[in-house]
Order: sequence, then C-alpha cells, then structure tokens
Amino acid sequence: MIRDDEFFYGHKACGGCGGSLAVRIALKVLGERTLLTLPAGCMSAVSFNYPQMSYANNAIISAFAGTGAVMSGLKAGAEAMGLKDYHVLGIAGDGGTADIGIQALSGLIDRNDEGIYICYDNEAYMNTGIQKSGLTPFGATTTTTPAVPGSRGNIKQKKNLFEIVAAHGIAYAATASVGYIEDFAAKVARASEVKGTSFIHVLAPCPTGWGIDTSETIEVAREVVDTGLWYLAEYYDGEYHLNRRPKEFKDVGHYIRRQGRFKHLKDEDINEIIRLRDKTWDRISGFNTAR
Amino acid sequence: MIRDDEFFYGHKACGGCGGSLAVRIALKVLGERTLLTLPAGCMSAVSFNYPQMSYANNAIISAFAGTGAVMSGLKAGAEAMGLKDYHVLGIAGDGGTADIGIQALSGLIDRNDEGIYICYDNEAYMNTGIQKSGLTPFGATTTTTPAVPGSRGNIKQKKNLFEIVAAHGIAYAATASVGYIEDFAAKVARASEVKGTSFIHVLAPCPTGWGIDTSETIEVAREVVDTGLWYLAEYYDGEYHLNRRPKEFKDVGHYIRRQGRFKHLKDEDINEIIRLRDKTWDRISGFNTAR
Amino acid sequence: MIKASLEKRKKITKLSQLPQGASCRAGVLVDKNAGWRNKCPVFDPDKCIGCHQCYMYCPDGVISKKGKKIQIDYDFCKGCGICEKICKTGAIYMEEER
Amino acid sequence: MIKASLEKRKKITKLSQLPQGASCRAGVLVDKNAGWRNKCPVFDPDKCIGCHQCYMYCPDGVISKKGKKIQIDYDFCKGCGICEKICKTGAIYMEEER
Amino acid sequence: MKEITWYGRGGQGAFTASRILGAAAMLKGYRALAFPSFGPERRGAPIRAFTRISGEGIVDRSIIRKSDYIIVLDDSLYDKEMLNNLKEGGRILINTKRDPEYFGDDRVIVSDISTQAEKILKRPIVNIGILGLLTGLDPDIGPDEIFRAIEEYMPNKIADKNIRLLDRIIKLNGGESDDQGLS
Amino acid sequence: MKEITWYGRGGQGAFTASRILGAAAMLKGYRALAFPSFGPERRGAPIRAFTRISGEGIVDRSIIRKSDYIIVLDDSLYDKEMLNNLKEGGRILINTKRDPEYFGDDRVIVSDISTQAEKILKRPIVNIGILGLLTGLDPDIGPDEIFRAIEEYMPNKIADKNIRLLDRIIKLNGGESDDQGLS
Amino acid sequence: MSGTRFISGDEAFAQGIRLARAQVISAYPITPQTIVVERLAEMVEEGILDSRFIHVESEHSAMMAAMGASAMGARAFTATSSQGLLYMAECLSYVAGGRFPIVMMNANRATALPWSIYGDHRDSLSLLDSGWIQIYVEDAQEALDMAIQAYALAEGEEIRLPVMVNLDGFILTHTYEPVDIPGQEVVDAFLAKRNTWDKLDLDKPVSMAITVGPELNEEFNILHHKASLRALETIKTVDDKYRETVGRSHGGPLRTYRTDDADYVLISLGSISGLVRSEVDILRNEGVRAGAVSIRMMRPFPKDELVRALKSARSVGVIDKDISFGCEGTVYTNVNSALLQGRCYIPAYDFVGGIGGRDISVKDIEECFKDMMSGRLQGSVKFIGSEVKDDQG
Amino acid sequence: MSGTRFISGDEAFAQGIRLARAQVISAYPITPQTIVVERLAEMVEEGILDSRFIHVESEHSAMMAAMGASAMGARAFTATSSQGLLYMAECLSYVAGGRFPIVMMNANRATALPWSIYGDHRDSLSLLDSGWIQIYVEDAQEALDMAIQAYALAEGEEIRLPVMVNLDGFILTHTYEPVDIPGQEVVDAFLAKRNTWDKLDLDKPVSMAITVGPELNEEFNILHHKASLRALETIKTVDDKYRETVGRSHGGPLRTYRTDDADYVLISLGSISGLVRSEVDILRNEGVRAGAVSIRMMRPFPKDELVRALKSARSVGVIDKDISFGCEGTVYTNVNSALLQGRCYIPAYDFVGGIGGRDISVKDIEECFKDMMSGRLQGSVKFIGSEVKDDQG
Ligand SMILES: Cc1ncc(C[n+]2csc(CCOP(=O)(O)OP(=O)(O)O)c2C)c(N)n1
Ligand SMILES: Cc1ncc(C[n+]2csc(CCOP(=O)(O)OP(=O)(O)O)c2C)c(N)n1
Ligand code: SF4
Ligand code: SF4
Ligand code: SF4
Ligand code: SF4
Ligand code: SF4
Ligand code: SF4
Ligand SMILES: [Mg+2]
Ligand SMILES: [Mg+2]
Repeated sequence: MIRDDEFFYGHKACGGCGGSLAVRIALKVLGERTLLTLPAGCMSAVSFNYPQMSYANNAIISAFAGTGAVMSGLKAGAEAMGLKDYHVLGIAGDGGTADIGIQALSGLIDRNDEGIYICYDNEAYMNTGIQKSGLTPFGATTTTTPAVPGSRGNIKQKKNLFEIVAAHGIAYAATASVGYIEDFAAKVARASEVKGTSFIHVLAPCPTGWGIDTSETIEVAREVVDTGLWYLAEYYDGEYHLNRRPKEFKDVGHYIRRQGRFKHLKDEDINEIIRLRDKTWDRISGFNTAR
Repeated sequence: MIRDDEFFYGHKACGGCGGSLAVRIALKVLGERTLLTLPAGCMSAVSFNYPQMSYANNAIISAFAGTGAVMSGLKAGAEAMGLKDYHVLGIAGDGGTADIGIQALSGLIDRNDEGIYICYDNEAYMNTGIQKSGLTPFGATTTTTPAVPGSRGNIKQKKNLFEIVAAHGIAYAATASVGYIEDFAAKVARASEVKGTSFIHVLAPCPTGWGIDTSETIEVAREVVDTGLWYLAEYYDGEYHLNRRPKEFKDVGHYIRRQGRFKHLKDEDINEIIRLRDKTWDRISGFNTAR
Repeated sequence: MIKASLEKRKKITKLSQLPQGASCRAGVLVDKNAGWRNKCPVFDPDKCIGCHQCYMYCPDGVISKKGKKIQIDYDFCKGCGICEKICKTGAIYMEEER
Repeated sequence: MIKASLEKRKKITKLSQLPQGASCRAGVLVDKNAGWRNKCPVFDPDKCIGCHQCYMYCPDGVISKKGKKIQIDYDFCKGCGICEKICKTGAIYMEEER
Repeated sequence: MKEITWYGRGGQGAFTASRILGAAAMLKGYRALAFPSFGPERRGAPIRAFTRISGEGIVDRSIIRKSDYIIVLDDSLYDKEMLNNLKEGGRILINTKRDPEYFGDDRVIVSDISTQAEKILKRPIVNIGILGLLTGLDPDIGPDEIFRAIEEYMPNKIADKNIRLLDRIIKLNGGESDDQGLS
Repeated sequence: MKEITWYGRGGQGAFTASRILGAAAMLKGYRALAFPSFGPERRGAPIRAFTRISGEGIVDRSIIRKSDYIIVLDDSLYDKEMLNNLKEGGRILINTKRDPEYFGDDRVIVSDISTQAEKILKRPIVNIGILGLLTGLDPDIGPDEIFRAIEEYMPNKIADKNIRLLDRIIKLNGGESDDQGLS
Repeated sequence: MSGTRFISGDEAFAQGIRLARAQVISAYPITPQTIVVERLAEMVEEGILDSRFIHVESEHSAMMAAMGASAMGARAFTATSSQGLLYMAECLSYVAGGRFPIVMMNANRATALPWSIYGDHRDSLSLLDSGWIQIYVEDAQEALDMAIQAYALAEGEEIRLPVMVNLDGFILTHTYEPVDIPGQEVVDAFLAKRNTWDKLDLDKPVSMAITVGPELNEEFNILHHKASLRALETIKTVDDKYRETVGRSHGGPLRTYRTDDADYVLISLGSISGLVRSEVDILRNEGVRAGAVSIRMMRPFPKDELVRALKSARSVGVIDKDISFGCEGTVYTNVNSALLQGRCYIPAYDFVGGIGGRDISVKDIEECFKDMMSGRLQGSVKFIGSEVKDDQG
Repeated sequence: MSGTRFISGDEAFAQGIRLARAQVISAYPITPQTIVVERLAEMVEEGILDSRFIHVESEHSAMMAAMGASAMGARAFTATSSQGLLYMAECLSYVAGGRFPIVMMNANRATALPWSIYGDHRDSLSLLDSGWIQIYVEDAQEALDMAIQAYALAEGEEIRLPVMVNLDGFILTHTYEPVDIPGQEVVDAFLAKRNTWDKLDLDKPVSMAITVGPELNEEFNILHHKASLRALETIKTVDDKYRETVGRSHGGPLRTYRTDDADYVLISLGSISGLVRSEVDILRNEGVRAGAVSIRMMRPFPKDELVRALKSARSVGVIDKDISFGCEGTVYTNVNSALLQGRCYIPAYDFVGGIGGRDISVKDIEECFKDMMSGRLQGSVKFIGSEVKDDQG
C-alpha cells in the first residue's frame, strides 16, 4: 500500500514535525498521480520556495480560504482534460480547515466532488507563530490565548470538526493520529476508494508549538489517543464507527504535563480536561464498532 | 409571549412571503431591545430602501458572508457600552447561511457568543432570482439547475444544516416551519433564554420561487412537515429532540405537484423523494422525543 | 404599540438634509404598498370568532387585534389571500380589487 | 523511485531564465537542509531487525529501505531523534553533531 | 425614434412584452432596445419596462422620460401624471373594463383585454394581447413581425395561445390581421 | 555606526540577544535597531539577526552586509565566507569547544560558552552569554547596560540565570564586571 | 443558435462563452450578473455546451475553482459583480500573478455602502491594480465578441493573463437589442482549443502558485508587468484575426472618434460612449471641434495611444462613473498621468457621474463639453447629474 | 508601561491601541501583523487593557465584527496584512461607506502570486479606492503616535471615516528601536472616549448599512468624498493637539524635506523615507539641490500641498513599492495627476522597487537622483534594484 517513493522531501519543516509526516505518508499511499492542493500553512510554506520544490507530484497552493474550491476546480479541470486514474487531494491545517476554510470545505462536500481532504491538526496557527484556532484544545497557551498568571490559556474546546463534516452526510470521514501511522495510511487508502468526497482529520503534534522535544512527536501522538483525548473513528454509509475503544485510558496528567503549552495548568484544570473527555466518550458511546 | 408591536412593516416583500412572516414573528417575540443584523437577501432588500425603513427596531445589514461575525461584534460592542437586557439577532436566508455565511456562522457558534441566529429557508437564492443554494431540495428547478426536458432540476439534496450546527455542540438549535407559527415562536423564545449561541432553521415558502399562489404559503409550509419532508426538532444539552413524530405521513405527491418548481418531476422522482425522506427518518429515529 | 409609520417623504434639496453614513431612523415609511393588490381581503365581523389566527399568519402584519376582533390596514395589505385561507369561519374573503 | 532531488542552483542573470507565472518543475531541490542538526542519528546495522518502523515514522522521509535494513540521507536528516525513539532494538542512537 | 413605456406589476409580463415588441421591430428592420426599470422585481410590486425603436443606431440607453406610447397592463396602476409623460401626439393604452370616459382624456385608449385573456389563456395575462392596440395605431408596428417575435422568443406552449389572443384583440379593435400562416 | 550580525538556529535565541544588545545600547544613550532576518523561523533552521548601534538617528533599515562583529552561536554554522562580510577591524565571535587555531584567522575569537551555559542554565543556550565576549572587546558596549537590558526585557526566571552566565563569561574572558548590585 | 437575435448583454455574453467552448464554469449569483450564469447553466443542462458547471458557495470559491480548473489546462469562466468582485479580490491578484488565463465577466455595479444594485464602475476600477487585463464594452454585440476575443487574448503565449470584461450593469446586462451570433465553425476557426504547457501534468509534475523570496520576487512581477503591456498590441492582432474570420472588428485599446483635429475631447468607458459620440456630432454641426475617446482597455493602460489621440486638444474631460474618495475619479487619475508623461500639458477635467446608477443624460454630456470649452470650472473635479445643492461649503 | 522602551513597530502600535483604549479588538493572524495582535491579546488577558478580544475565523469576519462593535458606538480595532487585507476588501468599502471610524493597522506586505511574506506596498495601495483614510508611517515611534491620532481623526465629527495605518512589513513591524510610550493620563487628555450619536441605540432605533437607489446614491458618495477631503486639514489640527498634550508632532499629510529650493525631489512612502532624506543631505553637500517628500497620507490625497512642494522642482521622482501591472506604480499615477492639475508641468519618473521585499539601498536612491538629474531615462517607469537582465526586449 505504501510506495517507496518520497513525494515530500527536502522541505523546511521543523525537525520532528508531525504534519510533515502526515503529508509524506498520505502521498506515499496515493502515489504520483495525485493532484495536490494546499492552502497557506506550514505544509506549503516549507515546500514551495523557489527554486526549492519539495513536492515531487503535482501540487498547487490555494488561497487560504479556498482549498475545497480548488479541489473542485482541479476535479472539473481534470475531467475536462479527459484525465483518468488520478486522485484529487487537499491538505490543510486546522486553521485552514476549521476556521477560514470551512466555507469551501462545506461546499466541496455538498457538491460531493470526488477528492480527499486531509486536515493535519497541530491545534493552532503554527506557520504564523502559534495563534489559537478553532481546533486549539482547552487549556493550551497560544500567542493569542496567552496563559498569564491566573488564566488557563485557551478556554474554548476544540471544534468538533469530524462530526461537523459527517453531519454533511459525506461519503467517508475519519479521524487519525500520526502516532498510529498504519491506521492513518489505511484510512487514506480507504478514502481514495470512495466515490465522492472524503475527509480525514489527523492529529499531528508540532514540537515547536506544543513545547515538546522534536523526538517526542510520535509518543505524544500516541498518548493523545491512549488517554482518550482523541478518538479514532470513521463515518461511512451514514454511520459512525469507532476504531478503538480503550478499556482503560492512560494518564491524562502525564500527557498534559510533558507539553510546554500546558505547563501552567493546575490539577483542577486537568480534571476539567478529563471531565470533558468523559463527556465526549459518553456522546460517542453510540458509535458502532468499526470493521 | 407575542407582542402587539409590529417591528417589520411596510416592507416590499412579495405578497404571501413566508420569510417575512418568520421575521415578523421572531421580532414580535424578541421585542424592541433587539439588535438585528441581516445579510443581503430578500429580508434586507425589501426593507432598507432609503428613506423607507421597515424595521422599527435597531437593524444593520451585514456583508453577505458576515452575519455571524457582525453578531459577535454587536455583542462585544453592546458589552463595551455597558448595555443590559437586549437580544442580538441574526436573520439570514438559506444561501446566506448554508453557503457563503457558514464560515462566520461556524465561528460564531465556536465562540459561543450570545445571540440568536435564524435561517429562514426558502430553498434558493431568491433575491437574485431563484438560483440553487446548498438548501435547495432534490428535484427543484431553479435558474441554475433548470429542469430541461429529460432532467430533474437540482439533483443534490439539502445540506443538513441543522445537524451541522448541532455538531458544533451549540447551546440550542431547532428546526421550524412558518406553517406552525406558534411552534416557531416558542422556539424563538426558548432560544432567547439560552446562554450562548442559538440557532433556528425555519422553513419559509416563497410563492415566487416555488411556483405557488401567494395564498398557499401556509398550507405548503404545513404540508412539508406533515409529509415528513421536513422535521421539527430541537437540540440542546448535547441531545436531539424530535418535536413531532407523525404516525402517518401525508401524501408527498400532493405536496410536490402543487408547486411549479417541481412540476417536471415524474412519479419515479417522487418515489425517490419518498425514499430519501424515509432514510432521513431512519437516521433521526434515534432522536429523543421532545419535552 | 411600536410600528413603522407613514410620514411625508421629504424632498431632498440640500446635501445637509442627508445622513452622513448609511444610516437612518428606523421604522420610517414614506410609501404605501399601493398597487400591489389584485384581490382584497374583506372582513366580516359577524363571522369572526376572534381566534386571531389571521393576525398571526399575515406576513405583512397588517391585521391587528381590535378587541376580540381584527382590523386590516389596507395601506399595506398586499392581497396575498393567506388570511382568507387561515380563517376557519370564513370571516375573511377575497374580492377583486376595486 | 520518485523523489525530489538535488540540483545545482542556477544563477539567474536574465529574465528569460525565470518561469512566466508562479510555477516551477516539481521536486527540485537546490539546498540541503544543512545546519539543522544538533544531534545526528547513527545506525547500527547489527542491531537492526528490518522492521522499517523508523522508515515509516521519519517525518523527513530520509530513511530509506536498503534490503532488509535501512539507510539515512544525512543531507536532509534534521536530527529530530524520532527514529531513535521508534527503534525498539536500539539500532539507531543519537550522537552530538560533529 | 419611437419610445414606449410599459406599466405592470411584477409577474404580469410587462418586460416580456417590451422585448417582444423590440424583437418585432428588429424583425421589421429597425434598431431596437428593450429594458426593464432596473432593480429586483417583486411579485405584485409595480414595475416599468421600456422599448425604444429607431431607424438608426440607438445610443441613448437611459430611462424613457417622454413616451410615444404608455401601455398600462392593469388600470389600478394608471395615474393621471402619466399624461404629462407623453410626447406630442402620444397615447396611453390601458387594459381596463372601464369606459374611456372614466379616464377623461382622449389620448387614453382603453380595451378590456383581460376578459379575452381569461377566455383564451385561462389566465388574466394581457401583456401580449395589449400589443393588439398598438398595431392598429402605429404603422411602424405591424402584426406580422409581432407574431414572428412571439414564436421565436416565447416558449411554444404560451406562444400559440398568445398569438390567438393577439389576433383576437387586433380584430376586435378593427385592425386587420391574418395569422393563418403563423398560428 | 556599529553593526552586528548574529548567526544561530531557530530556537537558540539569536534574535533575542540582538534585541538585548540594542536595548543595552539604548540604555547607554545610543540609538539602536535590532531585527531578525525576516521570514518565518523554523526550529532548527539557520537564521540571522542584526543589531545596529549609532550615536545618531539610524535611517538605514536594510540588512547588514558588512559587520563590525559577527556572532555565531553554534560553530556548525560558521562559514569562512563570513570573513568577507567583516568591516575593517571587524571580529567574528564563535561559541565553540574548538581551539582558535582551528579557524585559522586571528579575526576569529572563540570561547566555549556552551559548557558554562550547561552549568548555569542547565541548557546549552548561549545567546546572552556570548555577549560577554563583546563587552571585553568593544568600549561602547558595557556590561552594566546589558545587565539592565536583560532585567528589563527578559522574563525574571531566565533573566537572573543569564546575568550569572554573562558575568561568568566576562570574568573568564578577562573582562571586569561587578554584578553584585544586579544579580 | 446563430443569426441575429434580440437578446440582452448578459445573454450575448453567455452566447460568446458557449462559442468559446469554456470547459469549466463556476459562478455565484449576484445581480445584475445572474442571467449570464443562468443561461450557461441551461446550455450545459440542455447539452448544448459541453462544460462542467460548478455550483460554488461564494465568489471566493468561484474564482478558486476556476483557478483549479485553469491549472489543469482547462478553459475556465466565471462572472460576478460589485460585492462579489470585492469578495474575490484576494483571488484576483492571486490568479493574475499565477498567469491563469481565466475570463471573467463583470457586471459593473456600485459598491456598498450604501447598498445599490445599480451600475457604476467603482467595482472593477477599484481593483485595477490586481494584475488583470480589464476591458469595457459598449453594447451587447461587443459583449459577445469580446467574450470570445478575451480567450484569444488571455491565452496568448506572450500574455497568459486573466481578462475581465466589464458590462455596465442593467444598462448593458439587462437591455435587449439585436445581436449577431456567429456560427460555431466560424468561431472555432478563430479560437482553437486551449493548449498550454503551463499546467499540472501527470507526466511532468509541476509546483504551482509558489513562493518567491526577495531575491527574485520583483523579477516575477516584472515579467507579469511586461506581459500585461504586450496586451496593448495583442488586442489589435486578435481583433484583426477576428475580423478576418468572424467578420466583425472592435479595434484596439481605444476607440477614438473625430479626435484628429478636436479641440475638446471627452473620454469615457462603456455604454455611455455612444451618447458621447452623438453629442460630438451635434457639436461638430454647431462648429465646435469636439471629439470623443472611449477607453476599451483600462489595464494595460494605453498611455501612448491616448496621448496621441489627445495631442492636439485644448482641453480634455473624463466621464468617471467612479470616485476614489478623497481624490478623484480613477480613470481621470490615469489619464492625467498619461498626459503628464506624454508631455501633453493641457487642462483636464473630471466629470464624476453615474454613481449608484444615476442616469447620465445628453444634457449632462453637453454640459461637460461646455465646461471644458469655457474653462469656467472651479477645481478639476465636478460631480455631474446631481440636483442636490452642496450647502456645506 | 511608559517611558522609553526598546520595542518593535508592531509592539509600539499595540501600545498605542492600549493607550487609545480600544474597546473591541478582532483580528486574524497573518505575518507580519501577528505581534500587534498577540501583544493586545496578552494585555487583555493580563487585565491591563479593558477590551473585548474576538477570536475571529477570518479577516472578512474580523472586519465585520469590528463593524458590529463600531455600530454599537464602541471603539474598535483590527489589524491585518496582504492577503488578509485583500480577503476583507469587500468589507473595506462597506465600512467606509457606512462611515464607521474603525482603526486598522496594516503591515504592508507583497500580495500573491508568487507568495511572499515580505514588504511592499501593493496590498494597501491596491485598495486606495476603498474610501478609507490611508496613513503611512516611518518608524515605530510614529506608529505608536499615529495609532492614537488615528482615532482622533477617524472619530472627528466632520470626518467619521475608518483609518488604515500602514507599517512596512518587517522593516517596521519587526524592527526593534527606542520608542517613547506616553502615560495614560496624557493620552486620555488628548483622546476622549468615543461619543457618537451615530450608532444602534436602544432608545432611538436606527437602520444601518441601508440601500440608497439612483435618486440619491451619488449624493451619499459625495458626502463621503467631502468628509475624506476634510481629513487633509484635520490631520494637522489633530497633530497640533497631540503636540500640545503629548508633546510630539508628526505634521500633516506630507513631510517635506529641503524642498523649498529643490531642483530634484524624490517622493516616497513609509520607512524608506529616512534613507531618502539622508541621501538628500549628501547631495546637498555635493552642491545638488535635492529635496524629499514623504507622503504620510495617500487618501485623502494632498494634491495641492504636493504641488506646492514640487512647484519649483525641475524634475521629480517617485519611489513606488508598488506596480499596477500594465501601467505604473500607483503613487506615481497619483502624483502625476496632481502635477497636471496643479499646472506643474515637469518631468516625473517612477522608480519601482522594493517589490516582494527587495532591499532598496542608498545606492539605489543615489541612482534615482542621478537619473532625475541626467534625464537619461528611457520612458518614465524604471524598476530599481534588479540585477537580472531584461533580455526580452
Ligand atoms: C487570507 C489569509 N489570511 C491569513 C494568512 C496568514 N496565514 C498563513 S499560514 C497561517 C496559519 C495556518 O494555520 P493552519 O491552517 O493551522 O496550518 P499550520 O500553519 O498550523 O500548519 C496563516 C494565518 C493568509 N496566508 N491568508
Ligand atoms: C458577496 C456577495 N455575493 C453575492 C451577493 C448577491 N446576493 C444578494 S442577495 C442574494 C441571495 C440571497 O439568498 P438567500 O440567502 O437564500 O436569501 P433570499 O434572497 O432567498 O431571501 C445574493 C446571491 C451579495 N450581495 N454579496
Ligand atoms: S511549526 Fe510545527 S507544524 Fe509547522 S513546520 Fe514546525 S513543527 Fe511542523
Ligand atoms: S422572492 Fe420569495 S422570499 Fe423573496 S420576498 Fe418574494 S416571496 Fe419572499
Ligand atoms: S382568523 Fe377569522 S375568526 Fe380568527 S380572528 Fe381572524 S377573521 Fe376572526
Ligand atoms: S391578504 Fe395577505 S397581506 Fe392582506 S391581510 Fe390578508 S394575509 Fe395580510
Ligand atoms: S526501527 Fe530499528 S530495527 Fe526497525 S528498521 Fe529501523 S533501525 Fe532497523
Ligand atoms: S533524526 Fe529525524 S530526520 Fe533524521 S533520520 Fe531520524 S527521524 Fe529522520
Ligand atoms: Mg495548524
Ligand atoms: Mg433563500
């Protein structure tokens, strides 16, 4: 399923960047006949700097708000040109997807144009220096939700992007984490087989923005799943499917305390995070168990 | 609950306009201390023509894509000015909400800024002359999905706006129809009591765009509920509640055939509409029964 | 009762009569919705039971409560015919305009 | 195997050397990611069991399969240390750069 | 230059008629323009439309102020002021059940098109029918080209009936028309 | 006009140090500018920063081409080319464990700041420490203002430690410093 | 459908786009553009036009979808107006810098606030710097012809830039008039299928919409600027070919009328130009050496040609359906700059009018000429057609 | 926090906004604007600034939220740059026409394509027609002061227009320098709380952002235009009061330098102006009568004042960090138009440079003067600072 080719190479992402791993793997699954569009964000900023071009497949940067629309355009254009056997792929960050890009994403899904949209979620606007996005989690300090003494950083919860997308009645949607890369790769493969639009929301830690060592990306990306703070699920045929239903959650405190962005949090804040997690798991308890 | 005042009067909407009924009733529930914003669309186009101003309360037109953002601004501004005891209200059409306005709507809900957003759904861009929107139903002819011989008009289904909004974890959301005006009024009242953002999606037939007589608006708005093509529901405390679970649906064919926009449909198309309806009712079968 | 109301349209002859900015006092009407009607709702108070359903459903809000009955503001009624259909007792019926 | 590859950076002296429009051949590298590393992954083939987990998880894709083992492209390795942590057999370890 | 202004309500087809008239003029070899009173049209709301016809190129695209003919599709829209907007020798044509005397000006020509329309179209749509008054009045505007314009620019279903209606109006108003070859 | 160029990697604090230096110059009564090599900074990626100091207003805001001092926070970033970017009499200051001979040019001044930083800060962050080389070298750049600048422009927690580190470097390099009143 | 038809400007444009065989159409409704899109939707639905119609959710998306299609090598079309044009402003400079040869019809309409759906030129003129080629047409026939010519221009190897064709809102978009619709074969002979190497290519992968740092960014923009300038000539060669194949011609960037010996020249854009020329005739009959220039192309701006046309004038005026607040009409600014550069030192007056759909009458135009002749104007900017007294000093 | 601090332009601006007591802040991140927003978020979080910070989802929403707040009578602030400015273009004309006195900081940055995060003036200059007042500052101190003055100007009863203050991206936004931060009391004495009758009012309800048809639409725009023009004087009275209360002054719409008897005057905007003035000094020492004009206000455009400053010059040049493709730099176009209107018939040259962040060096400026003096230029537009040969003819 995964090709030896490297389509994303020599880019200028920070060392240990989770987003770049997601991009690299997605392209290794989809292969060279992939028409990729990305909006502004780390994954385009690090890879299109003339004359250094890190994508080995066809790729075009979209205006920040336009990913979904460019995908439709690529698809229509490819059809007009009579192309066969290719993938239209959009890859955008959390900000580019859940905030400014949601209009175009919603339109894309509504049209059900064939294409795969992957949101790599590093939980803030990283390329511009760690500002809060709609997917920044509760308690994280960012430059626009700074944790000054007595405050908790961001007091909003993550927008429920996966279910918002699913509510559109999309052909296929999934959540994933770069910590479980085979799972992610499998979901990309599944998405590519769907007729119509598909969507994958993959959590991708950012050492720079999260305040972890560059070597910790994968550990943290696993821990967020193992603690139940992120769930792995799919949506297809109009139904939700949970991929993992941990019997026991790993220690949330450990996950939180290792990250610089959470270092101001007190025990009660961590308890609040646990409470919110449990509420989520209550809600998704109705999900089917996945294939 | 409903005041005698008329806050929406002398406007230039077509005779029998369902949207104007929704607006009128919403304001009669919320009263004079309502700060209203509306984007471009029939309900602003017919009521702000200098020097003829049909709103008797405070009202401001938003840029088409900006309703949710203006609401946040009004709220923040009102707070800054130290105001107390008022409502922030946004009223937008289906196009202005589900298509171009969804970014700002999503942001509003994400911030959970206190305010009531009402989408009056006449199922197309009416002010510009009946173009397809994301909420145009399957089979409707519009000027951009014209039913030419052999075609069925719009082949897409309505975007599932209510559930998309609910998936945001909004404080309160509801569907309604101008055909059941007390139900709608009660929902507006409930929305106004909520802390945070609330949303009401009210179906509002448009005689001009739907090809019905101006006197038929209410009948049709009831029929769409009674046939099960539109359901009345609420979402609060993280759960869905169905307001009406008809034992038996009224005849879909009658509803369809009376409308000019559907007159090209064949029996098999109507069967398809029934199939889609049944699928929806399957999906929402899990909703709670409402208070 | 708060309601937009008719005023005489002012002829604008000097710039200073215009607002700076694009704002204007709310609820100012200068035109009747005249000439919109083909048909005109006629009210028969004898048949009216005061249920006020017509009042609720008139999109233009031109039916107001008058004690237990109602009255229609013909300056702004568009003759849509909704009230006729809503009224269960036949207390409103549509007639050719003029 | 398809992969962006290093070329000599061309000195642009004439406008005609530039593309019209903002497009460019894909997969052209002119700079190594040099100077990014504090620490450098060192590979010990003897300990390697060829599970290729390091290959899967390297964000920069600089670990390639070489038969049952692997090899690292030091021109583009950033020294993040993920491979060291991923390798269960200790076949990769980080050393101070230089 | 002939200038015609139409008065109707949103939905009554005044603009359509202004175009049919323009197309007919074109078929007769004239230059012509037809345009609505710009702005959104609301069902029921009063609207205007315009037709300008000339032997030469028409450069004036502004709204017609003084008309050769003012055509009123519904007498409730008639306003005495309209008389002031007629050119010398101009006429106002009104669809009405009333007598000409009611309007008290001999520049006003009346006809009950509605009744005929109800009979032939089964709907009180008079926009095309009323052209029958014009053909009798103006030598430049002949029935043949109007028939052709209707055929070419209206959907078949309504075209046929409107041709019959128009023919009927022409006859009723003493005009001569032979639509054998066309209807 | 004194012009200083800093070389570091994203995350090593070169830009912070360039600002501390500028602030110190300001405190001493000079005009000063400090700015990064513009563009997004990626962790690990080589970056530059600049400080310009002058007795008068500074109008030149462009990138420094010829420097009085080039400060290199990590010897792996050193490149011989840098020597060509020195003004007459200019110096390159490098944090390194290597001997001066290794660099083979007596304009290069070396010091192992990392080892001291590890001791005092528990992290190999040398951006402030390396300023200790400068104070000994340049009469215009005195330790007192740098200490004050650190106190005023860095968060307390790191300020104290960096002052200690800086003091240490100054002493080690034979400079005289008394941070009693400050640390 | 060919031969002479009585249709509106919007419809004429749609016919042009059909004949140009646009392969991808993405547009969002806005008055007074809607009809062009509706007609195209119908043609696609009816199978008359082999094209993909993308129902987008906004103008920003409309332009981004068009760009995606264009990046694949397809011929793309979109249309908008006013707020819609401004809503896609970001995409305009984007698409131009990327050299995507998209054609867009803009129905000129005033920009809010206050809201107005009526025509003036503020929408397109306020985005003159976006890097697009901007063309203004005078009637429905020119609209149709330029829809077709626009692609020839846009896709020209030496140009490769998007083209915006502007139609006065309502006055052109909604006015019906006789239009000759050429046959498909004729148009095919004029305009071949788009054929470009500059596209995403599965065989030779490309990175598009790239970043260029300070080292070379200016140079990319120089190339863009030079390509734009070349359109001043190319529009003529394109028109020549059109005349040869289709049999109709509209000329180059300017349409001059009796300027050769004119003392007073009035400059205008779009649909009002016909009226200006007829006033010129009237004045000529009265012995006044009047002349008119209609600017067909605002970008690139035909400075030299303009100076040549005005060289012998004693004064010039500009009818600007536009105002750059706190300055003057934008056409006027551009004209003045050209005059100064051309060492054509004559008084120039700005007649700002038609704002928000205000009618410009023959009398207004007559007045403009009188003002130019008398030199009686206070200041160089005058609002025309307003009967409201300025009582504010 | 007051006294002299070593801070960046972005930070200085944030300090100004704090001192101006902005009540509602809504902004969306974009390089190189981010820091101003981050600092303000921090101040709000720390309780130093009593303001509501709205985390918006885009620039379009940022401006619409600011408008909502302004419509309530609150003092609103936003900041953006480049693509962000273009993305809110629709809202710019909207807010200006509505006469909402919002202040916005724009970090000048090149506009895509190609992408660039570096500074030039294409973003703000391409939206010159939006109806906003546009100010350009030269250093961090002026940034802080103008943040405060901008509100006095914007909210002035006779103006009531939004003001955009432009800082050169990176060169000002990210450069640290000594800035004097006045005390709050001093600023309070200069700038009172916003107090307006033009707002949504629960006691006297208002309809805002209305539609005006062709009958009166032009007149609303005339009022807007006239209000804008008044800012040419008001900026001076505001500055006078600032000098009296705060003790610092920056002058009016223009900053002239040794122009009185200058033969050669170079015009510029923003941060490069200091370097231009220093070159003027050098040339003066060499006996060349050089002069400089820094335009502080591009809208309204100080035509008369400009002409006065250039009256005696033999030639003028404009450094344009901007190019209107297919024409010339926009500042140049405006300057030329002013010259022609002022009957100031001198040669003017356009030096387009700094595009996409290209450095403009002293040598480049020296070169500009030489070109002006020699008259050796071919054509009036020259790209400066490019070492890539134009081999295309
Ligand atoms: C219209 C517009 N607004 C703002 C920006 C600035 N911008 C570029 S990248 C970016 C952050 C992207 O965040 P996200 O989508 O989460 O991706 P990440 O950088 O985290 O990978 C922003 C705000 C832009 N390029 N365009
Ligand atoms: C940015 C922008 N694009 C397009 C328009 C044109 N426009 C005005 S109202 C309207 C239709 C609105 O449709 P909807 O929101 O469904 O409301 P309705 O008219 O049906 O009441 C459109 C497309 C606009 N005003 N602004
Ligand atoms: S900032 Fe974060 S997401 Fe961006 S390149 Fe660096 S590690 Fe990756
Ligand atoms: S078009 Fe429809 S929605 Fe609009 S005013 Fe008329 S009836 Fe109401
Ligand atoms: S609906 Fe009929 S009975 Fe009821 S109040 Fe109205 S008129 Fe009276
Ligand atoms: S006819 Fe329509 S508008 Fe008139 S009173 Fe009845 S419901 Fe109201
Ligand atoms: S992870 Fe370790 S054992 Fe597995 S392939 Fe890599 S080096 Fe070998
Ligand atoms: S250190 Fe990081 S970049 Fe280098 S090989 Fe290991 S995982 Fe890849
Ligand atoms: Mg992100
Ligand atoms: Mg609608």
